[in-house]
Amino acid sequence: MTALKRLLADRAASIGAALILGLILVAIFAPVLAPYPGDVTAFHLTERLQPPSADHLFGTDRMGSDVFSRILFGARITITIAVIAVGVSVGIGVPIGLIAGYYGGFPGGFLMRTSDIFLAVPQIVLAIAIAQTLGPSVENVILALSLTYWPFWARLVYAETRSLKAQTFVEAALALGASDLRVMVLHILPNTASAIIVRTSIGMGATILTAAALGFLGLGAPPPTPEWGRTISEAREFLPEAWWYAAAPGLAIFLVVMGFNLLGDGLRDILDPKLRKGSR
Amino acid sequence: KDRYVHANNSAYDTLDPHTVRDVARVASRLNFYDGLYRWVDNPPQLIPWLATEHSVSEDGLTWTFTLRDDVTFHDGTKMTAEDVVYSFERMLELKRGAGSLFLPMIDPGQTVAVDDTTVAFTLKEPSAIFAALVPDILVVNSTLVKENEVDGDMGQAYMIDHVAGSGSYMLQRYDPARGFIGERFADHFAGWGEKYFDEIEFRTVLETNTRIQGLMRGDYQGLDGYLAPDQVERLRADEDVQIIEEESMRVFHIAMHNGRAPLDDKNFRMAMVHAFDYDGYINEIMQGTVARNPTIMPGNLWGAPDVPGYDYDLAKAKEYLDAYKAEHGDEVRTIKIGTLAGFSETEQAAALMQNGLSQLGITVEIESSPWPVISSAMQNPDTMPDMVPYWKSTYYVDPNNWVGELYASRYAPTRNVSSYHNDAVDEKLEKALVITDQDARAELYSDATTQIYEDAAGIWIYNTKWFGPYASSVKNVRFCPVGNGQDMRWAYLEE
Amino acid sequence: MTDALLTVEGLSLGFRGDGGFAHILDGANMTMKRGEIMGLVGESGCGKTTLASAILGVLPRHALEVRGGRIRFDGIDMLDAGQAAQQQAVRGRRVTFIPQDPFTSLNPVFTIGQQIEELMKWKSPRRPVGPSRAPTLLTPYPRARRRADREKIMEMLNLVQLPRPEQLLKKYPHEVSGGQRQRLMIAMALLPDPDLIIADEPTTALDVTIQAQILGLLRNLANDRGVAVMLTTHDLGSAYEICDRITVMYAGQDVEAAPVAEFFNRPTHPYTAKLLASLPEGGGGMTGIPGELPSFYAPPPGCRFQTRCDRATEACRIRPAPDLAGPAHVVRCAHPLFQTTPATPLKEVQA
Amino acid sequence: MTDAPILTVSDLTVRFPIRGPFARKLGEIKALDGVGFDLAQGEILGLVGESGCGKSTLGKTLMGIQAPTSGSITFEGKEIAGRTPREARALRRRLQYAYQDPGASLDPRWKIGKSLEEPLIIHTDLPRKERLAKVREILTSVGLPAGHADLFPHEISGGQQRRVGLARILMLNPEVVILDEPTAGLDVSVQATVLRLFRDLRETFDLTYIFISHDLSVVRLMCHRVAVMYLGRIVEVGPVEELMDNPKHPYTQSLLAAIPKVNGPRVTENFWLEGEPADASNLPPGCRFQGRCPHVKPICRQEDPADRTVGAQTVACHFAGEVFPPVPTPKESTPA
Amino acid sequence: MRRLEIILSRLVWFIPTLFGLVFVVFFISNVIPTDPARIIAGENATEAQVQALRAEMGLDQPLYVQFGRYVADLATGDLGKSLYTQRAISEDLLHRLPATLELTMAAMVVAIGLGVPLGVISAVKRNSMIDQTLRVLSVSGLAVASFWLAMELQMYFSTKLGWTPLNGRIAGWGPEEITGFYLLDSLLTGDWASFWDTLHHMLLPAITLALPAAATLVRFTRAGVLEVINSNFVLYERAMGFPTTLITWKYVLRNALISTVTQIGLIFGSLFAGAVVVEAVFDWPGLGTYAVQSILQSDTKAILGFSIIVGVVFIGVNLLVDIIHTFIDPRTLK
Ligand SMILES: Nc1ncnc2c1ncn2[C@@H]1O[C@H](COP(=O)(O)OP(=O)(O)OP(=O)(O)O)[C@@H](O)[C@H]1O
Ligand SMILES: Nc1ncnc2c1ncn2[C@@H]1O[C@H](COP(=O)(O)OP(=O)(O)OP(=O)(O)O)[C@@H](O)[C@H]1O
Ligand SMILES: [Mg+2]
Ligand SMILES: [Mg+2]
Repeated sequence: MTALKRLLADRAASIGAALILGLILVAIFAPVLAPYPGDVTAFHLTERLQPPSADHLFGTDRMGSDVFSRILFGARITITIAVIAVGVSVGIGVPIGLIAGYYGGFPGGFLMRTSDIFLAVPQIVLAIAIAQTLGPSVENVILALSLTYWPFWARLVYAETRSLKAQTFVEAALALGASDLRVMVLHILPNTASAIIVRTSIGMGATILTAAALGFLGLGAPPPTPEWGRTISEAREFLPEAWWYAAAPGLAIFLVVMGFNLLGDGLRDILDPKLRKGSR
Repeated sequence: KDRYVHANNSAYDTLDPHTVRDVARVASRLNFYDGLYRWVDNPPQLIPWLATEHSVSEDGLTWTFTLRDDVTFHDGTKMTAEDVVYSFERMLELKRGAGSLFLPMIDPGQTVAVDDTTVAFTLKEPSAIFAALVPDILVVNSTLVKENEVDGDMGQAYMIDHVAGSGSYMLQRYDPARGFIGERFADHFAGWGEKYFDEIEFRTVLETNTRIQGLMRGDYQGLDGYLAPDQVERLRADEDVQIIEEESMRVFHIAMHNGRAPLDDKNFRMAMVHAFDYDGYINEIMQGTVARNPTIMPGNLWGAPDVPGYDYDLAKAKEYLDAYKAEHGDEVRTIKIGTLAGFSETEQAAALMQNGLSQLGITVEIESSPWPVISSAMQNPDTMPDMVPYWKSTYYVDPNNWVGELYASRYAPTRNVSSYHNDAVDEKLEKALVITDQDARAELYSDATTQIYEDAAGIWIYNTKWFGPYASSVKNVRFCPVGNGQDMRWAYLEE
Repeated sequence: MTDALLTVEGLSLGFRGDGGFAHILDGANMTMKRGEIMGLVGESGCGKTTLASAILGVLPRHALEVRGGRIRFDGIDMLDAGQAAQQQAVRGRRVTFIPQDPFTSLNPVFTIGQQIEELMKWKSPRRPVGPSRAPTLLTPYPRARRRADREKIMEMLNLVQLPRPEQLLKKYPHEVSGGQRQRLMIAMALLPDPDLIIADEPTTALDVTIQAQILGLLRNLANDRGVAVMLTTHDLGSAYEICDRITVMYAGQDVEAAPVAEFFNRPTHPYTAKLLASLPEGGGGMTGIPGELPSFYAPPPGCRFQTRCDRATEACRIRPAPDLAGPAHVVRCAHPLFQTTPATPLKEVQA
Repeated sequence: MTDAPILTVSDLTVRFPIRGPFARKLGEIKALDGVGFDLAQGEILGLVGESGCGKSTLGKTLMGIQAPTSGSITFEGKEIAGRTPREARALRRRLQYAYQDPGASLDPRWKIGKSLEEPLIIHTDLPRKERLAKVREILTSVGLPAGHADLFPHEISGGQQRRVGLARILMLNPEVVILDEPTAGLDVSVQATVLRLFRDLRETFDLTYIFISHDLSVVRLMCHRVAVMYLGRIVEVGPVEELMDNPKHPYTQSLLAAIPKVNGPRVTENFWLEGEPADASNLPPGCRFQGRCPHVKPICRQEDPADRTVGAQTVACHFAGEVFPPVPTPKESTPA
Repeated sequence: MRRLEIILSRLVWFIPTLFGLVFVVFFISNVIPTDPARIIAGENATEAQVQALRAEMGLDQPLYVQFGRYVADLATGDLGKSLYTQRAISEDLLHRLPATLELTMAAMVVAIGLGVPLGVISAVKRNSMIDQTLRVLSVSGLAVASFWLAMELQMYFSTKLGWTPLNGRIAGWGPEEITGFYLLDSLLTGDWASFWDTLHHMLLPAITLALPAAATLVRFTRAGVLEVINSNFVLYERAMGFPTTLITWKYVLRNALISTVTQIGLIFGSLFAGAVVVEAVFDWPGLGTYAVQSILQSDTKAILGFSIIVGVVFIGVNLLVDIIHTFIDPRTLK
């Protein structure tokens, strides 16, 4: 409750939250909001590459479909990719970081080295490999992103856990006879939560960018999916004449990623007690 | 000094004429090397080149070529029959590129230098298409290559970035990441016209957009053809740019898996061929820059039958589909279309197909992969998607290149990816491979193609037009579908 | 008072923040003479550091709000923005600072030598006065002066009993012990040859044996060099130990100021008395003062001790004027201890 | 006070290895070096010494948070070391450690009530209602309003945090409580109330305390006996009055002399102790106080003194009872 | 010596990490469903030809044998040969490495040159107009898809305005190659024309790459400075009247850099990988273009080589960061 109030008090964060809320609403109500909901798969070959007009807010694309409608539907894909990929990364990264950080020693070192390796594997390459193995598709983009993103959370949680582990309240809980699991799940994890939330919010943005880059390289969703990155790459052929074709999805990506970043920044200020103290 | 700079869409990552044989890297082969014969002009003609003539033995197995005696390599060495033999054996040994075309026809060691200017090839069986492949016998300077052999690699390491040829241009500079510069070889045996380019540069520029803008800005004098229609429009509007328009032999079609249900049923296939919006594709997406091609044979090649193309008619398609359903039940599974990542025409074709089929109540899944992946998949009937839109280009100018390779059982499953099998067709195609009389062959091919057409074995869409974008000042580009207009020895600059 | 080196008059300031205006100092007064050690005592959070910081000009500028009062150091108004240049020249040169925590007050990524040299480059008494024309980051440090300063540094390190100064200068702060660091800070406070040193709880982070050494050092230096020292502390023992005079603060107000002996033997303000009584060695080690410091966001008007004082009356709602309870013994209380108990204590009125 | 000690510690040693890269052992810190003492039921034993001398380590080792390198701890006649974790935990319920920094020992994200409830969740299976009742009860007994259960640790003052820390320990009905510097950082006025709380609680709950502090005046006020530690060893132990009035070890003597006392002699005038404690990871042979001792003799540089009993105290000094603090010259202070 | 020991202990991790990297990438690239033998043999090859080639290349052997061979070759610096060109991949990569390094380093210089000072200013002028603007800009910088930005910049500055070259590293064939770094080479040979031309070509791609990096640095530097600026030692320095500029740009910055340097290491890694996309747009003849090319051709060995190079650079840079840390933060040597 108070967190929400603080969020609304922070201008940047509320803009971010608004952008994301917008994205979610657009994703949910795309069929209602889109002027030409059928245009995801339907084409009007005689209306190709029309500039923006009252009929077509962002013009039409190479198949004569309404770019605006397709952008709206693209939000669904974007949000699906981001949510699942980040969700899976969090799901893998957080426990690994927690266990590695809590127990330390050789197993911890080993886990962290493993995550270093995955961090060093170029994301694009991994995505390519997966896309080529299983065929490019939204699911595989998600898989590729999850496989490469989890180390970020593992690292973060690892570092947080290390420092929390050394803190007195953890020692005190252990001294009271709490089990390792209890300490990890009830004491350490909640204390890393704000860092995870912030990281996740910013990670969403990064994921969207990478997913778009994969789409751009032709490794993402197949046509005629209205994914934003692939729309930009489709549009390349028609530049600079059909400027709207690339500009619209580019702006969409920009706004959404910006939304996540702003929210992440805001949350950092709101959730980080250290910064809170500093701002007093 | 007149220079010609060409921007190409893929990399010149090797100069070895024998290891790759793709259209993208044709420039280095054509300009640095010479073959026994050479394809020129459109429709393509074979002209004598390093060889002046040839004869075929009675049994059709031994082909004897007479070579010119005035050919020198770039380093001044004289070319002899030994060089031809070495070059040919090298191709067979390396097994790559054109070598793989010859391997089924000739065994290693079956080529002999009869004397300095005579070379004889002995085939395993008579072949009607050997003549069409002769231009691919590119002759390398065997002395030079042998000098640079390492561990019996037949000079592979050396030839990657060196040229040991007799071609019209000599290698001046080469950077695999960038391209090459060739300098005119004044002593070329074929002599030179009054005007010519002193230097040619072929450069890799991966982005289509960049290539186009570079041409408009004058950074380049020529680009590879096959541009998307919208881009052609853009270039046409520029007065410094000329578009040389030629009919080529590159057939765009959708290969269908004839061996897998439901596509193994003719009614279903008939439904398919009527569900594609040919006119929409050709007139709108391709903006009328291509010609409807009703069969797999390029319409401008001999032996192409004169049949009307299937039309886009969903009602008809529905009828066929109902016929199919009457026999096989109402359930139709999802159809998978594989497309070539980065080739938007295949994607658009697939999307259009999807659009048509969805109106028939058939769901379509599109999967887009890079060419090597999809090509590997296509060569195995188990992994071949139900449909794949792609082009069949000119590897050699003979009907076998199209109808033979794509529908004869002898080429299954590697080149005949449709798993199409028809004994009557096979018989005709086999026969046409052996006899040499062109008229008889033309008839055989025409009949076979018609049969395949009637079987609706594939969806044949268009034959490509080639739009060679050049600076207006470039003259006398002799376009040939085989070399894509990149044979630069005839072109010159005129302000 | 002509010989006053530093005077703080009616200083009233606070910080604006989330919870409103925190009125920290409310009419704080203090006077320091040359060469004297003045103890500024009071419980934690009563505004000692804030007062010291105000003099040093290091209060966080964005939240600060000065409501009134003056700080004068030798004729310079330390609050007037118009005199920024003079203030900057005074700080670190004529007024120096010994921080509370020697562990975090040295920059961890520069050697001790680098930091002392930087100080001497800018604040050495040998530095010619007047602004330099070179940009700050490129201002040269002339060789000759550097050498002279270096000698002074060595001398000073010896004086504060730091062993092997040559090696010490090459070390990083984390490589030396807390006691040594605090001695170093004292040396740095003395090097510019100041008139006044502000020492903010210089020994709280240290052990008693080290504390004794440091306190002794400060006392001797003040005696020998005639430097005035403002010693902030909440340890009355330390204050007793080396101070000449003591000012007690309560919740941002000065309540009593007296020479050291007077202060301990004849406390006049009820707060002072209670404070002394809470000392364990005072015998009443378990009495304490009931209640808590008032909130700075909504302090009571007048004397801020009224909420915990059993002598408080209506009169306490107005800040009492200074009253002389003896020679140089100033008290601000409506009902000082040398008076009889007031008629109606405020507590009973409120109850 | 009964005769049988409730807790016996003998020859307790704790070493912390110092590791470099490659987990190479560079040396070790002898945080505890052969510490031994008895604790009688109901007694308050003070533990004083400089920062880093091992006071907290001793407390934590007794509590079992820190594993001893060697030595034995017997609680009510039962050896603690070498038990299964479960048994050790059960034993330790009755032996608790109150953290030096009580604020830090509370989970910053947990409300006070929840933190207080935790020991009950771990060790008992009381229903939630009873647990909450117990929490309220204990909060009152440490002098906090029950409403504080709904506050977060950062919302209460340092003195209150200390009370909460204590309450948390008392939830388990311990017998021996180790109080680690319970008054450090508190103002005299708050300190006084906290001290009184300790005394009251001891009576209510029948507790035995080990009272760690470096404030000798507080120790004097609270404790029956005092042990003085220096660099991991108890150098002097004895009844509080005797030890303070008549210290036998030169370190104790200087410690006592270093504390400025209001209206006492001016300690800084002639404080004799110089230098700082030796490096705990690199102790010289012989007596560990030799570097700072004003009375140092050759033997001190060779032999670590054994414990010897002098008067009421046990002292680890070769010259225990023979050395005295230098006599302070009275200062001509301002007339009172 | 402490520092040497720390560096060594980091180096010791380098090998297993590298091995892990090779392992992961090798197996990933081997599940790609292409048949290298078939690719080499060409579209016209028969099944028998492909089989023969497969045996010749050792592709018929179990994967772990192939992996062993690969690692053994790798140990000698041999990354195998490209499927298409038969060119040694290590040569290919080395040939293109300078182009990418030059670009990423230029971007890095731009990013640091912009990001760090702006971050400091933003922190010092906290909550001011400048700060707010910079924060908005830095968030935007992070939100822009670099390929999109590249396209838009190219479209505007090169196509519309014609201010910058469209693509490539240099107009001609570049200066005489000594190191492969054109800027360096042109300086060494005194070829000023090439120098400026290289810079001119580098402008847009470097800016595109640098923008998100600079944005990250602004944010981290700002946070770092803010963390330090309220610390006791800064308070002390201010109380002692040190000039404000000196405190900010020397004492605070140096401390803030400790965390920023780690970020710089991470950023360098991501710039390197990000070059794939930007190089593709600007036809920069570097590793990225090579990677895209290899991807489109499913040249698994080349992809593998590229991944290893990027991984090595990434791990190497982070190693370097660790080493730099021992210099700028003496506490690490404790
Ligand atoms: N920037 C600020 N904003 C709001 N309140 C502040 C700020 N700085 C200090 N305070 C408050 O001012 C009061 C006085 O603080 P100050 O540090 O001056 O006390 P002190 O007497 O030095 O205490 P201690 O003995 O603990 O050092 C405290 O309640 C503190 O919380
Ligand atoms: N976990 C640990 N690892 C390594 N060294 C430690 C550890 N805990 C304590 N030490 C070291 O052991 C010595 C004794 O520490 P301890 O905390 O017991 O001292 P203390 O007497 O409680 O000091 P203080 O008065 O500062 O609380 C110190 O030198 C300390 O650095
Ligand atoms: Mg203070
Ligand atoms: Mg301790």
